[in-house]
Amino acid sequence: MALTESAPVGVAGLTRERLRSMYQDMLLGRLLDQRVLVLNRQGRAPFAISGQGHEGAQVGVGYALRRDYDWIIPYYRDITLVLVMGMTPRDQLMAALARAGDPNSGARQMPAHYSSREHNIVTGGSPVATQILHAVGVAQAFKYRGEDKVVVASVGEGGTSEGDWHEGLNWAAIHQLPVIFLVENNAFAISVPQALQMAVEHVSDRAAGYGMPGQSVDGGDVLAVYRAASEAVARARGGGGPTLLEANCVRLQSHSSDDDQRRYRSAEDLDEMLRHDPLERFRVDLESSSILADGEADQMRQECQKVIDAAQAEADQAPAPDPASALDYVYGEA
Amino acid sequence: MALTESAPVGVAGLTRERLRSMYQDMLLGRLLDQRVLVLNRQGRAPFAISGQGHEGAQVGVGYALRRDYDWIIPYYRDITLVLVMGMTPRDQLMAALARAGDPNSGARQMPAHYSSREHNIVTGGSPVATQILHAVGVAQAFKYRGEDKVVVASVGEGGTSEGDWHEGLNWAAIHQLPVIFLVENNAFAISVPQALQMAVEHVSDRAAGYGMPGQSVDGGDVLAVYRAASEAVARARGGGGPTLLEANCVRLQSHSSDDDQRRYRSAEDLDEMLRHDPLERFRVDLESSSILADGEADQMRQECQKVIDAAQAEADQAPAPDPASALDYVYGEA
Amino acid sequence: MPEITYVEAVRDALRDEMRRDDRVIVMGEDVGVKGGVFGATQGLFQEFGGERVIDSPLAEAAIVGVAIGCALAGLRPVAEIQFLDFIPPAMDQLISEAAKIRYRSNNDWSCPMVVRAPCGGGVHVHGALYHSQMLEALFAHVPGLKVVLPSNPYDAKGLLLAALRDPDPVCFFEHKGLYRSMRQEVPEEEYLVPIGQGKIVRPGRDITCFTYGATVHEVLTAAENLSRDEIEVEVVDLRTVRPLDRGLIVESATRTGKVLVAQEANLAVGVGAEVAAIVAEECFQSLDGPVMRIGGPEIPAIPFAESLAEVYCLGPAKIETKLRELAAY
Amino acid sequence: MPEITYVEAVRDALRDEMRRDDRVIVMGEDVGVKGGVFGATQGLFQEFGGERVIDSPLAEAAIVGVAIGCALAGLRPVAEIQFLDFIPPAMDQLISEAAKIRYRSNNDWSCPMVVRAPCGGGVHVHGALYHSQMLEALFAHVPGLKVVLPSNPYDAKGLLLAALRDPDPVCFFEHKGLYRSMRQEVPEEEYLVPIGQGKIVRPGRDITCFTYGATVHEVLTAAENLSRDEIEVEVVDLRTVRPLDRGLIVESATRTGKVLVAQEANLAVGVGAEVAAIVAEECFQSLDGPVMRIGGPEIPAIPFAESLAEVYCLGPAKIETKLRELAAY
Ligand SMILES: Cc1ncc(C[n+]2csc(CCOP(=O)(O)OP(=O)(O)O)c2C)c(N)n1
Ligand SMILES: Cc1ncc(C[n+]2csc(CCOP(=O)(O)OP(=O)(O)O)c2C)c(N)n1
Ligand SMILES: [Mg+2]
Ligand SMILES: [Mg+2]
Repeated sequence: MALTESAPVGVAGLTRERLRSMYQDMLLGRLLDQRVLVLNRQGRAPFAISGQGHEGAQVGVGYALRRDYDWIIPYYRDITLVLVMGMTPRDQLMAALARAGDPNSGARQMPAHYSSREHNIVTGGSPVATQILHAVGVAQAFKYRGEDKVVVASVGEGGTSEGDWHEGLNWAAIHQLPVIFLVENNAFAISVPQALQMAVEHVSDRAAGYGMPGQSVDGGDVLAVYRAASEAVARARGGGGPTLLEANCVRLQSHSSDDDQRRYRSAEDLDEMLRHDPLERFRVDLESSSILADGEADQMRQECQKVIDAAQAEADQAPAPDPASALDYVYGEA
Repeated sequence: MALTESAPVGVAGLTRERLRSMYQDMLLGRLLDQRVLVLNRQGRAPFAISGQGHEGAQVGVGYALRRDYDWIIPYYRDITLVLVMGMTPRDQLMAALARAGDPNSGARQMPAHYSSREHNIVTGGSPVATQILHAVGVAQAFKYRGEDKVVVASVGEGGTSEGDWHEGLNWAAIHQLPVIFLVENNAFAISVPQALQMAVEHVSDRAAGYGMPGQSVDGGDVLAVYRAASEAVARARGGGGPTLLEANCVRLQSHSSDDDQRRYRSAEDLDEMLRHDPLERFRVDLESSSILADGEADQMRQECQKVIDAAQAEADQAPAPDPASALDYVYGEA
Repeated sequence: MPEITYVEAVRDALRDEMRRDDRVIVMGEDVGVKGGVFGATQGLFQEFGGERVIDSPLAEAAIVGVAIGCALAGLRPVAEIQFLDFIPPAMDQLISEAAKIRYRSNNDWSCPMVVRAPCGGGVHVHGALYHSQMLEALFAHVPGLKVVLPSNPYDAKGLLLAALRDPDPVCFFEHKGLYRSMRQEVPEEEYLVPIGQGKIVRPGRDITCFTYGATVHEVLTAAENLSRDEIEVEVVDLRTVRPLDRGLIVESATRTGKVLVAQEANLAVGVGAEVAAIVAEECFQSLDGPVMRIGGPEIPAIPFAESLAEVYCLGPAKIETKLRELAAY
Repeated sequence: MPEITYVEAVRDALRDEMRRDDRVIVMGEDVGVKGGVFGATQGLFQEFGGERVIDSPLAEAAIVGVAIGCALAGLRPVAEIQFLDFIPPAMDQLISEAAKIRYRSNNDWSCPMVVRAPCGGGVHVHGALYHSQMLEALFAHVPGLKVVLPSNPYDAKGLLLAALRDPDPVCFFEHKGLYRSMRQEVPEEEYLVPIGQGKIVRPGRDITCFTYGATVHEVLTAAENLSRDEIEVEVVDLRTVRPLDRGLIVESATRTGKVLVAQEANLAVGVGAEVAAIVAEECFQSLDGPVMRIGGPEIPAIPFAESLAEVYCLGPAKIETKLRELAAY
């Protein structure tokens, strides 16, 4: 277990406090995600898409970044990553319930289309992989202005089949731009398994073909992700160019609230996944190295639920968008 | 010199006759190419794009294929490849002079947009790299029907930056399709040098990332290309899937009749290229191994010129397309 | 005759034609084991196998581009784009390649293929900006393509069979709001609905409303309401928007003298503009009022929140108001 | 005032704005050392260096997508597409992304950028099917974009400067037939031509001809010919096709009562259809004849052979015939 190596003073250069905070963020992401699914099943949130199983990858990467300094261009599974970067459960529940106060889009987009200029979270649409090119452009701007900021763009392994992904990695490598291409590989693109998506074992096998470093990490191991991401961030910040970082995750839930993965995945496969739950693994590690005391995880869970309950209460009361506003902001003022 | 190894009985499994025929095709392609440029300078052919310097790659690949059985989807520099596959100088001069008898398109497209259903040369448009996906589809059809045909799609190294290229290689590798991706790398995409096109040294470095074999060969060495292509063809025909084959060529002329490469390439660079002229190299090799006798190359040249002269005479006399026909063939008959 | 839904009609047409013609193959995201995100290819993988029902990589240009290659090599491919909103990456393959292959090769090559995609949205459908668009105008502008938008199960089956036998590329856009909401008696046996023919789905003498897709049903509701006041609206379901049924358009407009064109898509430079322009040019002397249009407002697409979505969507009430305005003219 | 060509006007606008505003950067194929295949970026690489004038890989989606990223991060990128015919691979980035960024983020983000591309063809230009297209309709349909097509050097400079300062994505399509064929006095100092305003380039009382791009000049020639017979055609250069200058369209059409719309692009579902539809709806009572259109026929684009190209292209004679037909109505 990586974790126990240097505990109790902390691991991977992380203090005990920071490790606990990482766990708490993973937990908050998980519980918030569960809440959104409940709201969906209750018929109150019309659509939900889950990040459960990706929390290790997301917190590992998020903690390697400087919040409100570095940029991210997330994708729809990044519920926990955007929490790390500064979004709140309130923000997200406003989106889930399509409230005017949804800071992502004012309830113009489906939930999980994250955006916050305040927190350097770039707006995304639904077309898969377009954001890869935006990240390259953001990095090009950083380089042009001589800033040492870094941008992370995330996507699923299915998204790497799109032309935009190729064009983006190629451009970033040519110009040695400070961008990290995070692939959260959960082995499925809706129902399509990885073997029908690519003929290589690891997405990171593609990095060499672009002339950039590539690495595959166990996305179930938040600290392994943190280490790999920190390396990539340091390289990018120091002018060393882009990195392709693949985090192997599990998709614990179906693709979205419109999908039922039992229709195309075997029961064994679904069972096996549970063994790779990043949240459970991290809890066990933290407890076995006494960074979390017995019962503390439960206490954290209750605190998180309180935050979420309060957020939901606020979102419940919040107004829907004013119809008149639907016509606003197609164009800016010249 | 690869050639002299097994001469005079022939090399690379090729008889003396076949070697001479290869030289003759390279020569014919070169001389036809020169004629089109002359017609352009005379103001008679509105547009010309040259394949000079690519003849080794094209003949090497063409001879590895079964004519009127295998398929090609060429690009605009493949003047010599299409000759090998069955087009004639007459066909090409009809296109250069925009005659109704142009079999490629009836003078609807610019010259060098090769097409011939009769010879399994698939129609192409101008957008770079779209043909890669068509080749994959053709190969998918071969596989579906259980045919042992092979399709070659060619493109320049610049074209590999397009999303379509990525999507095509990926698909072909997943389904192990009988397609050869030929990249004629002449180090420039119009004025853009390879280093601004990709951060790797060889296009073939990308093959591994798709899970397919990749090879770089000296496109100035027609027999080296022939060997590599034959291997790829055998693999594809035998169900072994796609290959990425890069042939390093020189672009002896400017990008097209609208370009002047002296404006962006150094005199030394332009001079140095001449040393890699595939036609000259092959002639020297064939002569030094007595496959071509002294003076025979000149004689062949004269014969080729005669063929071209006759073709031009025919094209000169041929009528322009009938204006009324401009509206035909937007749709077929249901 | 059995009653089936719209999406079942699509699936039946695919299945029947695959049984009849082994050149027909299907490719797209999740079309295999899962049977498509809306079930339009349900059962096909099980019946015809992975060689004919191909779960593609997540790459729309490839789905269309590979289908083009299959067509060039003699197959009859069906390319499914999961949502019409995700067709733009394939636009180059569609408008630069598929549409121009016959013309550019002077009839030497051709590209018979069908590109299917669910389109459209509406209040109570949670599609939002990128799972609701009507983009048919982008393809209706392009010579070499045909563009079909059936409004009911009967037409869906008959038009899809016609598309599958068409010698050229056909864009077949299915309104997902109708997929399960609409049942209809549909013959089990084969029949073709010809591409390029509109249909008078409600005859009337006072106004013609040209429309297509899901909007047909909204217009019909509005027309019924007007009928109570003895204003009789003729409703023409265009069914194909390229080529348009010019003859029917001119005939009906000339007869009624008043025209409203209703479309779900954004109004500007849309199919409705073409219909209006045809009427304005060819029926000038018969017109008793301005040629009117109603359609999507000047915002990108249908927003997520219902309160906002209502602003985008037409619905019978808005159409009725417009029809009354025209009737009163 | 110096006389300069259209392409020099484009280059001057780029250069002047790059000197004034270091957020402006240029990217595209061959825009660097070579200065663009038509010379529109000549000298910029030498003056501003490779960090601001970027020779991109051969990848149009990337050119537009990376430019979007630059805009999101506060730059003012100019993306050059080498020929408008090669913009379809970038369509997704333009219509799904650039056009929707402000709206989808509820005004939190914006995307100020200019996408430049040479467009159009004509007899004696050897562009053929893929180096001649007018594809503005595909973008004019899309809320969130602005689409500009200047017809002369003065407008090219003034509109490009306006585009470079616009808060939103602007498609700037330059007619390559005009690049060197047209010289005009153009102020050296800065001036803006506002986006969204058409211009009466020839006043007339009998007919209004709405047009844009290179066709403006063909219409003007035709109008002069009609003037000899005392038929006075008002020629309106729309200049911007999204948003259209609705006020001017309605005003002029109402005044003359007869309207021809002339465009180089394929006619069906084009910009001309929108103009005709606006006129048919808003000027009904003033019309003295059918709203007519003239434009590209139902073939994919301009063929290579001159004998075929003539069938596609308008030219003053065909326009004159149509105007006379309308005048005689
Ligand atoms: C361009 C485009 N095509 C299709 C879709 C529909 N779609 C949404 S997510 C998805 C699968 C994505 O799989 P992957 O990239 O592996 O990410 P994951 O959902 O597994 O995290 C698909 C096909 C889309 N949103 N955009
Ligand atoms: C999609 C597209 N973009 C741009 C062009 C313009 N163009 C034609 S050839 C070319 C350069 C191609 O370079 P490369 O692929 O290396 O082939 P080469 O000409 O060197 O053989 C460019 C940019 C095009 N035809 N299609
Ligand atoms: Mg996945
Ligand atoms: Mg090259």
